[in-house]
Amino acid sequence: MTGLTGSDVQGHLAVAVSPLRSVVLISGILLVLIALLAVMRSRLLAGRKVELSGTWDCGYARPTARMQYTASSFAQPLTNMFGVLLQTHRSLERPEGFFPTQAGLHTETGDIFRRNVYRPIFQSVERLLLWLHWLQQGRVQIYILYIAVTMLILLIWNL
Amino acid sequence: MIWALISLPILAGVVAFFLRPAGPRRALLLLTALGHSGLTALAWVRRPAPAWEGWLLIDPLGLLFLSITSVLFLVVSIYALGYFHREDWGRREDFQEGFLFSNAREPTFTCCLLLFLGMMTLVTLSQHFGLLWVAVEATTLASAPLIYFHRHYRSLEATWKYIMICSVGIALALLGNFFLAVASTLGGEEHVPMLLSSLIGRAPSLHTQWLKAAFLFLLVGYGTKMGLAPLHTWLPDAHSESPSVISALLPGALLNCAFLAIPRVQQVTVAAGLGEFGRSLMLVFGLFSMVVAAAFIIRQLDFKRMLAYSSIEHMGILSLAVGLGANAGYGAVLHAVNHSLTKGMLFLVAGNILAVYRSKSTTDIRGISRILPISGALWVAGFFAITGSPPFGAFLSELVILKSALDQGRTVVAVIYLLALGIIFIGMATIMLRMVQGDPAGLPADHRDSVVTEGHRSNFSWLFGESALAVIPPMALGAAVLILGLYIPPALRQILEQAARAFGGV
Amino acid sequence: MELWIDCLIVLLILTNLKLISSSRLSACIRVVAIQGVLLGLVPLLVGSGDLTFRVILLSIVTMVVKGIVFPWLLLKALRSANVRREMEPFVGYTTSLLVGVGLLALAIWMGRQLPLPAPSKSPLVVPLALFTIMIGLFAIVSRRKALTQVLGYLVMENGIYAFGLAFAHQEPLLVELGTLLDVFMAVFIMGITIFQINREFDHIDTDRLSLLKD
Amino acid sequence: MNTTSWLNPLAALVLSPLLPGIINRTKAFFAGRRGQPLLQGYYDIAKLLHKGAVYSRTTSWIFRAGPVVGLAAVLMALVLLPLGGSAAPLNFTGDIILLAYLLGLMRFFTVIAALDTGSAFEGMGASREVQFSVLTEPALLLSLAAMGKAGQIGSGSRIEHLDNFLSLSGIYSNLSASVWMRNGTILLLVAGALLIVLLAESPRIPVDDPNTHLELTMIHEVMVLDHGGPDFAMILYGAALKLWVFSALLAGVLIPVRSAYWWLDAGAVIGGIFLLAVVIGVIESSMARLRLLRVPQLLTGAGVLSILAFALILWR
Repeated sequence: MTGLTGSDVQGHLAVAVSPLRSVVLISGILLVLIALLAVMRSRLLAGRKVELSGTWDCGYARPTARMQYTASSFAQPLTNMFGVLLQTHRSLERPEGFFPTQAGLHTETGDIFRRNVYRPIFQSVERLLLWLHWLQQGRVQIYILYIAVTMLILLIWNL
Repeated sequence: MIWALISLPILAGVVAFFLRPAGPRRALLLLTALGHSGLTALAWVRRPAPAWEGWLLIDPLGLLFLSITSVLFLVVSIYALGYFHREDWGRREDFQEGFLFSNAREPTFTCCLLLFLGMMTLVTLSQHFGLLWVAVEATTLASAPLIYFHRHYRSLEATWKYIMICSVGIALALLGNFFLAVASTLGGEEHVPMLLSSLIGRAPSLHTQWLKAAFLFLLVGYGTKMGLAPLHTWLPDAHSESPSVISALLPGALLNCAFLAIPRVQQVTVAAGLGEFGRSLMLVFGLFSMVVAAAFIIRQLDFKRMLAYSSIEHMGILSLAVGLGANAGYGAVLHAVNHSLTKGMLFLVAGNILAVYRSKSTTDIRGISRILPISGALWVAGFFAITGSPPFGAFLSELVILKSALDQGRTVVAVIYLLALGIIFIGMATIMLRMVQGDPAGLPADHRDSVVTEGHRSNFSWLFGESALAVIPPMALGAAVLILGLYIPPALRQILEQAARAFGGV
Repeated sequence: MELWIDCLIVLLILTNLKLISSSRLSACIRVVAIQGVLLGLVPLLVGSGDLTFRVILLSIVTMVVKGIVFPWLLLKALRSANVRREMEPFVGYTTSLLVGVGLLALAIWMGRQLPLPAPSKSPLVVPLALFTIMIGLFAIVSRRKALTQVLGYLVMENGIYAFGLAFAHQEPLLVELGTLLDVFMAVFIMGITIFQINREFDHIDTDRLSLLKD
Repeated sequence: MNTTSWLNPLAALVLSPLLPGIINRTKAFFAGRRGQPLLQGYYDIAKLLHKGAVYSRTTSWIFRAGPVVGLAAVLMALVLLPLGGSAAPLNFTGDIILLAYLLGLMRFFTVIAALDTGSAFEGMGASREVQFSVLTEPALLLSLAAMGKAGQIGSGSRIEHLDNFLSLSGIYSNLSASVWMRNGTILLLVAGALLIVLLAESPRIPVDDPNTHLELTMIHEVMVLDHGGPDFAMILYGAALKLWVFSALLAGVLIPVRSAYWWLDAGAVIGGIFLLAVVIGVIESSMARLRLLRVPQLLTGAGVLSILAFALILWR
């Protein structure tokens, strides 16, 4: 289908495949190594005392799940490094009064390509294509007019 | 052997009309379908001799389209058994507006179905342009009552439009035939029979001006029947209003038969040295059809109409491939096979969905994978097949067409081709994938429990809550398309190459 | 001989113009019947080949089918639909007459573009055929009633048939009859559909048949 | 794959825990203390291997897999590492990228192990680690590429089939005194970038203080906070190996000894590595940590150095 002869296809393939062969070999060894280390680890721990206790919380009295790092907090250093690009939307609810009851911060970083590139393109294409819908208005006469008009155009253009 | 191929369905049709009891009539339908496929298989093994002094001959192109039609008809007739059983014949309540209507009587339906098969066989076999015209017009007339199966005003309107537009279109094709006759008499002295072989033989001496006019009229005539862009207007209505049994058959068999006539004319024009003239026209029609199809698939509210527009798109791809010539011919023929099988499967699955959800609106149908697990899976597989995604056959044929477009340096054509395919992929993805996922909304309350808890159990074995007869036929078609994507058997490849050579394809 | 041919062609042109200018449906059907009969004469007078048995049989069959069978069928459909006249069509009768003349001019111009087929006896046959086709198409496009559309289709078919009979004289008989049979079937099914439309909608205005759209 | 090429990994396996010892010893010398014994690294690892382990209730198998996969990845990175002129046991076109990805794999598993514990400290350490690695990785790859290009333009390679510059062994085998003569400036830029990457990756003073006790200020230490026993031993050994890998990369550039005897070249580079450990000790005792906001600027500086080197070598 590609029209290349068998031999030079083989040639091109060889160039691409040889590094891959080594990568496969190395990942094979890697997996074997991981298995070995895991076996060693489990044999080491077999005889010993293995306990379960709370995560190290530096003595904080009541750690809750909400203190955990979420996805946005995990990426926060990077998102504010590229803050200019990403236009993170922040909504801050300052605590008011002396005994504030309610405060909140909500940040939302939208997908810049989807917002600025794809959505406009798709919407404009869609508007253009929806405009074409008048072609199918439902009346038989119009449809047969289409046939007559195409016939006329073709004849005039070609005769 | 050829006479048997044609007369079997017609005789069966006449008999079916007078056969009152349902059981034997359905058996007759199935037997005829099996007989027809058997004969076609026989034709593959040993090409039968031409009959009626060369008027009826199985050439590679004809054999290919004949086998597609007969395979599709066999699968559809098996599906029809389950469909007839499910379709209670008395007063039926329409699901969109809730008014009462009755179905056409089954004998007429089966008779027309069999006549339809007979006429389509005649189209694929005829070498004489006049006979070809008569056969194509006969398929229109045979299929008109089939569309008017559910006797209510929407299908009536679809039938009226179908008859009017197709008859007007095909009348132009008749004029094209007469122009061809004049072109042959003007050129030479003695009488030239309107046979394909003799016309090709005398092609150089045909009168170019009349031949061009003839090609135009034939292209518009058969283009209307094939659903090319400005002439496609009847297709969405006919496909969405006809019963799923017929709407599975229409694109796979009928559009292909109409498409079959164009390479025949193309053979004559290429032989007469007007190849380029014909090709550029086909190219323009092909691209315009794809763009129009893309326009109507976006935001489509009725999934059967969406499938109809996708048929227009694929017919556009076929005519684009014929327009490109060279090895795109091979892509065109392969694509015709892939498209018919995939579209047949999709419409059958659409029938299953329609029967359960009783609604055609794409917006409020949800959760098919939960209610109809197998149909849901087939629906997604069909989506990937019809949009030409890799494992399925359509990808291969569309790739060959794209490659030949780029080889010929027609980058603009290739760009429009890819844009249309991309837009249609996105359009269909948003519709079809959303229908499959989510929790089953849009299911009429009374119907929900009956399906989920197998309320009405039919005597056919149930596969995960879906009748086997409703699921195995589309599954078979889907498997065929998948196999075509991975491996093309040598016999089929040989026939494809010979058929591609028919219209200038290398 | 020339006189007869020219007057036949002129008569045909007149029937076409009469069709697009008359509003009563029964009158239109009769006009189409006359045109069918005249069409039967075309192969005898204008036909290029000699008067073989084939030509005579063909003209008789045409006259019978187009002159008698079709009008009978359409009148039956008309009576069942009890529609008297074409209400307000899209294109008024006077303007459609002007459009008719325009189409005639266009037909003649196109007729002259195409070189004259050798055996034809009079140069006006090709323009006549094209004109009738255009009138047929115009009738379909510009009228509301389903019945008029069927008449338009019939007139268009007559135009193509006229062209066929005049020039393609070697066309095997079977194909001619096949074509005639097809047209008959087409009109027959259209008649049934009109009957259904009338029963379903109790009007036969096709422009109100426009629910299926995108 | 001659026998000499297996020497490098072996030397690394044996000598790498010595490096932290040397660094601590130099810091102690500057602080006027006697400091820990040189072999403290070995003792720690041995002690930890014999201890039990305590796991947090919130952790899953990922927490236990973290150290194992990390150590395996670094061991594999060693196999790709050339020492002196001789080629690495396994070398092929494009093994720079594999080296970067193996180190990335180690970092990834350490990070997800840290996140698995669910504590705020470990999350903070993980996110900082990832932020800094985003800046150091391009610097590492670009400097290796620039070095390769610099070596390639010079003399033909001593090991024939490694002429291309996409293989680590190819790069280092091309380096020689004559290459320094011609492209000295570029190699200096590369060395500077590699030094900063070294200090960032095996967390040393300007970027992260290894023996601080304030969880909020740690980066690398806090990620391994919850590990104990054999897991912690693997982490320590992995960190030492990683320090060896980066110092071998840097020493290989700085000491292009290409004498006739292979053992002389290898010995020179190993000596260079130890010398480098001393230099790190000196840096640690003479500088304080950078403010956390200044660290990205330092790392971008390393990036700029490597881009400059790459640009110079391309447009010569």
